[in-house]
Amino acid sequence: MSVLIGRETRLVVQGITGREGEFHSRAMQAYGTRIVAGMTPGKGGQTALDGTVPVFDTVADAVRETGANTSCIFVPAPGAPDAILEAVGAGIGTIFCITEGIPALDMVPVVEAVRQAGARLVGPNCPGATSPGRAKVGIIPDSVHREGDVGVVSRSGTLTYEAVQAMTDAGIGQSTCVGIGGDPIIGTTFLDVLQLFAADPETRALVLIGEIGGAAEEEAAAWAAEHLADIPKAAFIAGRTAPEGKRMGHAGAIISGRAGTAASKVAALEAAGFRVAGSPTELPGLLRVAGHRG
Amino acid sequence: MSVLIGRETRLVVQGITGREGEFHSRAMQAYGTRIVAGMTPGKGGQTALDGTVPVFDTVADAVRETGANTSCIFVPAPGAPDAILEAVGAGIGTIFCITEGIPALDMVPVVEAVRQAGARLVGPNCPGATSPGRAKVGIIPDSVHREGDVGVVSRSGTLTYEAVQAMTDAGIGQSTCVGIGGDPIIGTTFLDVLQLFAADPETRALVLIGEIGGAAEEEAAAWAAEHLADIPKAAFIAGRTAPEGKRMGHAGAIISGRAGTAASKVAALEAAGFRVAGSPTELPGLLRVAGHRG
Amino acid sequence: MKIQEADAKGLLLAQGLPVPGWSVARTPAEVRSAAESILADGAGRVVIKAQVLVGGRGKAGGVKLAGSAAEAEAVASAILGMSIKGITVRKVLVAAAADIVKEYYLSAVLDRAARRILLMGSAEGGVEIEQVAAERPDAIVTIHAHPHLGLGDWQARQLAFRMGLGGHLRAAVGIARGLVRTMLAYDADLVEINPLAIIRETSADGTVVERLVCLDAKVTLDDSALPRHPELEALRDLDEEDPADAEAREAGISFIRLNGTIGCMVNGAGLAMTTMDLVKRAGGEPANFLDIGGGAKSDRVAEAMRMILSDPKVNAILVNIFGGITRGDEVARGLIDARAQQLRDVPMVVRIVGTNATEAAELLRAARFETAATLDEAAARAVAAARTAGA
Amino acid sequence: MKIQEADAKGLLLAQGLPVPGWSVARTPAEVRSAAESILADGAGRVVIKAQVLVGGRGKAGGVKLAGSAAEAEAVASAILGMSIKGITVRKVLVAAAADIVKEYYLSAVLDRAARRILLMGSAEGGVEIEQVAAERPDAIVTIHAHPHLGLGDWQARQLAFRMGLGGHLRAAVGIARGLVRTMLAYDADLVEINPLAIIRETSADGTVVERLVCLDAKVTLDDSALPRHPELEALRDLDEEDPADAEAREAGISFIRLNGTIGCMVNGAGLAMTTMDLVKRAGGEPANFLDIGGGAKSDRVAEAMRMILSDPKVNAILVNIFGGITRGDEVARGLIDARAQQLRDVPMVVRIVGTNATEAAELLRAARFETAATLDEAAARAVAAARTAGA
Repeated sequence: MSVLIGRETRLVVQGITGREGEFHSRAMQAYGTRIVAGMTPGKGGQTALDGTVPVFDTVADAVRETGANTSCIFVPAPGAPDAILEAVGAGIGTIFCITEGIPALDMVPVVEAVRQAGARLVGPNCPGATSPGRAKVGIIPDSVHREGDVGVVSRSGTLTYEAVQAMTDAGIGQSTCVGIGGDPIIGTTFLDVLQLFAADPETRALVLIGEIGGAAEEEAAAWAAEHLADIPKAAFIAGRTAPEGKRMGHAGAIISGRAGTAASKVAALEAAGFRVAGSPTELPGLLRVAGHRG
Repeated sequence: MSVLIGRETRLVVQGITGREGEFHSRAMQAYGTRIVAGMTPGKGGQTALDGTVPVFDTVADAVRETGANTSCIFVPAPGAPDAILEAVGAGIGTIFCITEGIPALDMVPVVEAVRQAGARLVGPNCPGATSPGRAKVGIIPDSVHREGDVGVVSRSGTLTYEAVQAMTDAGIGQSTCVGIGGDPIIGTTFLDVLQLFAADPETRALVLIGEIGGAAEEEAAAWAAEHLADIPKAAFIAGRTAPEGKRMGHAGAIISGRAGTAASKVAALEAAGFRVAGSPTELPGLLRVAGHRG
Repeated sequence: MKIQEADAKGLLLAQGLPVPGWSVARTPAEVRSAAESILADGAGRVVIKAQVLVGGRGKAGGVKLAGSAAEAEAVASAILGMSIKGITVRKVLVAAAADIVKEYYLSAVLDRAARRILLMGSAEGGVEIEQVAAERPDAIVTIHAHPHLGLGDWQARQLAFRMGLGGHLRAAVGIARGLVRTMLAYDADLVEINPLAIIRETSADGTVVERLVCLDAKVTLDDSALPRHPELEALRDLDEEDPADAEAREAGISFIRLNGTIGCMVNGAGLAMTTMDLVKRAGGEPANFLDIGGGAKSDRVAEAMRMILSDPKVNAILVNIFGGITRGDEVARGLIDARAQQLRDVPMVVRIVGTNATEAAELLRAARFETAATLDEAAARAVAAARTAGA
Repeated sequence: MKIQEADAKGLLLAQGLPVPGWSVARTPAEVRSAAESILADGAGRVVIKAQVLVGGRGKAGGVKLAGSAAEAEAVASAILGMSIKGITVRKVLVAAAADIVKEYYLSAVLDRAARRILLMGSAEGGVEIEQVAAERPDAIVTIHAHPHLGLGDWQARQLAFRMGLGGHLRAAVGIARGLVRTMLAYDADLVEINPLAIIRETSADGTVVERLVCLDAKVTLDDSALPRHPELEALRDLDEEDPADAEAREAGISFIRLNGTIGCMVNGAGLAMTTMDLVKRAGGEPANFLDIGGGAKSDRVAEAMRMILSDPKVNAILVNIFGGITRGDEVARGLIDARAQQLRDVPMVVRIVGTNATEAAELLRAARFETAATLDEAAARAVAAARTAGA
């Protein structure tokens, strides 16, 4: 098994006819993901990916005609919140929003609407998720992965690839690797993903990759301390040497006051039983030390 | 027992220091309703009703200090939607809004917020409810009532008094009498109240008092046909002779197209086993014919 | 409150919707001059539409085309002054006749049952939507706006695609959202475009373009919200309003004149309708619906009595008051005052129960009013009185 | 994006909030003239406040009072040109010194954890709220606006009562709602009033009134939303911005200058911070944070290299690219172009993995770049190169 995505995933790609949407849809399809539909308003009736995928005007049409249950959104920022609400309205259960640059206040009503509908949104501004050997939704490069039983959750993009590559190089495979995105307002948190992994019988170890800023890592650690005591866990926190009060790239990485510092996160994770790495390359070794036999 | 209100009702009156609020609060208190708090912003710390009721600045304060579980709102129309949301936010479970003249579109987001919170709103523009011998919330004159086992639901004000008086005069008492209000957007419908009565073991007969316009009576009748077959039921519909296309007083009473005519309502109610009266004075006799032994 | 087509179009235009230009004229000469300028701008024909607040203008001959200014003047002469469902036409709308490619229907309405704003669209425009609804319900597309988030673009697109407006997607989305915006901006309970139309236009360089526009508009406003839109009060059509209606509104009274002989004065709309029903059941005909509202004082009662008596058909009066907020003695005092001032003596049956009924009974007895104990009895006696008076 | 106090006050004023008047001056002479007019209007003293985008102005001596125009000029001479946390003061705000009765704190902030707008208030204003939060958390009142309905009046009243502002209820409600309105209107992620103050004013007729006003204002804007607020771009303070920052922004690069010697070029913020961490761990000091963003082409890479080399402290460069959307060969080409044009020869260690890494490796080998396979190795060799160069 896996979390969020897997063999049962029937994907509709919103914005499939755009440049990014088409490029990554091809990659997802090549990986084995079942892309059952594309959606671009005004292109209903056409096909995408060399005739293999029907395109619909609305997500509702795509769901009715193809039974899509998961959506991946490549719609540009001004239209992305609406695209998420469309997926929710059409009954899609799991929505990945890859789009970056969505104003934070646009997301406030959207995540509430997602919550009320009982749907799940991953992102925005996230690389998506890959369940190696099963399915990939988003933009994480295939090559970094290996099938296995370690659940990985991260709010970074390329840092995730780095960490996962290190694991794969060391022979440690992943059950699912989830990039939750670094925006201020996101649909799925570290804690949410840990809870999903906790319920997944095929995930037998965990890696959390965090960054300075916010308190989401601390919140997840507190829950893990109580509920994930018996599972091998490792973590990495980026930004230990970042100077205070500077935004490092995306808005997620800002230190304000004492909360959200690398030290606070490392301490919380260690207290919860995570082995915290000094470099992503140390993660495989720490997992083994923690008892993982992948 | 009774529905919506009863001996367990702990009432906070929002707008208790206004002219109407104070007048009707006195009447409610005299009837035996437990008014535990009043609320008027800026008058926190004062008392109302001759020192018997503490006044708070916010409903949250009233709930915390007095355990209020029911609210009655006499706040003027411009502030009434906010007053309802305040009651919901403070955790009040049952809210009666007596205020009339609230623009209909103001109520659209409010009833949704009430629904989401799992609270119940009766009204706006309703006379409230009375459970004879137990409690009265709102403005229905005490004198029309008698304790008994007939549940009464109506969307009119004075017409309700007329009908209930006729029952009382004939020796037929009421378990609870609920005025749901005649506005376009209301919190509690005929159907909602029938469902409450259906679950109340002490309600053994039903009277529904409707009006032309809308389809709420028909909707309630359809449910009653399935779920309330075995209980004596009588009804009265006002506006049989009203000319088509004219608004009679409040917005509720307009006939548009075929749905919502008196004939359609009478037919639906008769099909559901209601005995439909030609005059309110016929209701007691019809209840007896229907098998009520009150 | 209903408003005229021209005013409805003004509201839509103010909210950014595409509404082709129009003008309003009150005389054939004004119509001629408006037509001249429209035809000079390149239009082939003009359309002249009666401005009345009742439906069925077209069938009644209130909408006509004209190919020249002279014809427009002649057509306007016929329409102005004509009667449509009892309303005299006092003004017309003049506009360029559109070259219609296809007609649609689109409206936003307050859906009481769902407690949301409902968008209703159909590819069968230009006809009565009630008829489409009855005959081919599948031809109507409905979408509810979210009660908190409003109408999403995605919903507007869905509506447009289902209506077959995919070729005018952007315009259709803009119009659908505009209808909801108009509802919210003015507290309308209905904003209806029928027809919404694709029209063909020739631009200055000779190219022909197709455009989605609002050709007709109907807006009704929520009376409860008028206090916060004082500017909309100016749209009330006093031409069409019974002067008694305006008086009643001023006094806080709901009043509708009907065709019978028995004047009714009641507190509460439901009870007022019931009173009418019982008058009819007793063999009489109500002359009016009249609700004096809650908590009426004696002066409002006297005003209501004046309104009832202003109808010469009235030959008996039934007063039915169930006191709650309203105090029976206040009503009795108002009746006594009114009788002291009234110009003609009409038999009156009064029934007052509820709050302060005892005091009222005493006042009425002292003033020698005819009273009744129950509503059924009151109705029967009022009908009998009307029969005697009418005989 | 941070904006100056004066600009923040302008936004609040535009949203209808009560902000006493002010002017901005860039020279002591301008301050003198502003002070003269303020004192002529009846103020007893003026306040002169350094306009810098860093906190702690007061402690640094950047906020002063003056009782006369001459004193104001003298004070301004001291403040203008002074350095506060490394920022040179180039302008000051001049306003009438308020007669403060009591100070409060009020802010609206985007609460990431709750995913809602958070209102935070305290009766302990004028001091740093972080300190109040740490020492007396009970002194802070918090209320979340509803994600769909916004901040209700009832919530604003609750906030006001809990802050002890019941005596200025209407004003406090207006200000609380105004903060949320300001956030939404400009896509701010923080709108902070500290102090919010009750001030005493003498009106023209000599009566003394108390009024709740915003005495200071801090607003930060969501960078992601700036594209839809082009008018706010004018509020960017170019005086305080490193010219390299503006260049970086134009090029789509995130760049922050630091104090070390090893220039870093990375794709992705998290990986960029990690690269800095590993440089430090290997004993070096990063000269900058630099994220070339996703899908960078060779020209952006060359631009990033110019920015790194514009820092004379840089004596080694570490390039770390994990290709995903970004293609390794594009980066390699950019590096080759940049080296062809660069003015000084700085040792460079390049690590490119992921998408098109093989092609990149070939290009780099052909151009005789020093490459590394892992990030740890790359960091170690960059630090070694810097040591050699610095020795």
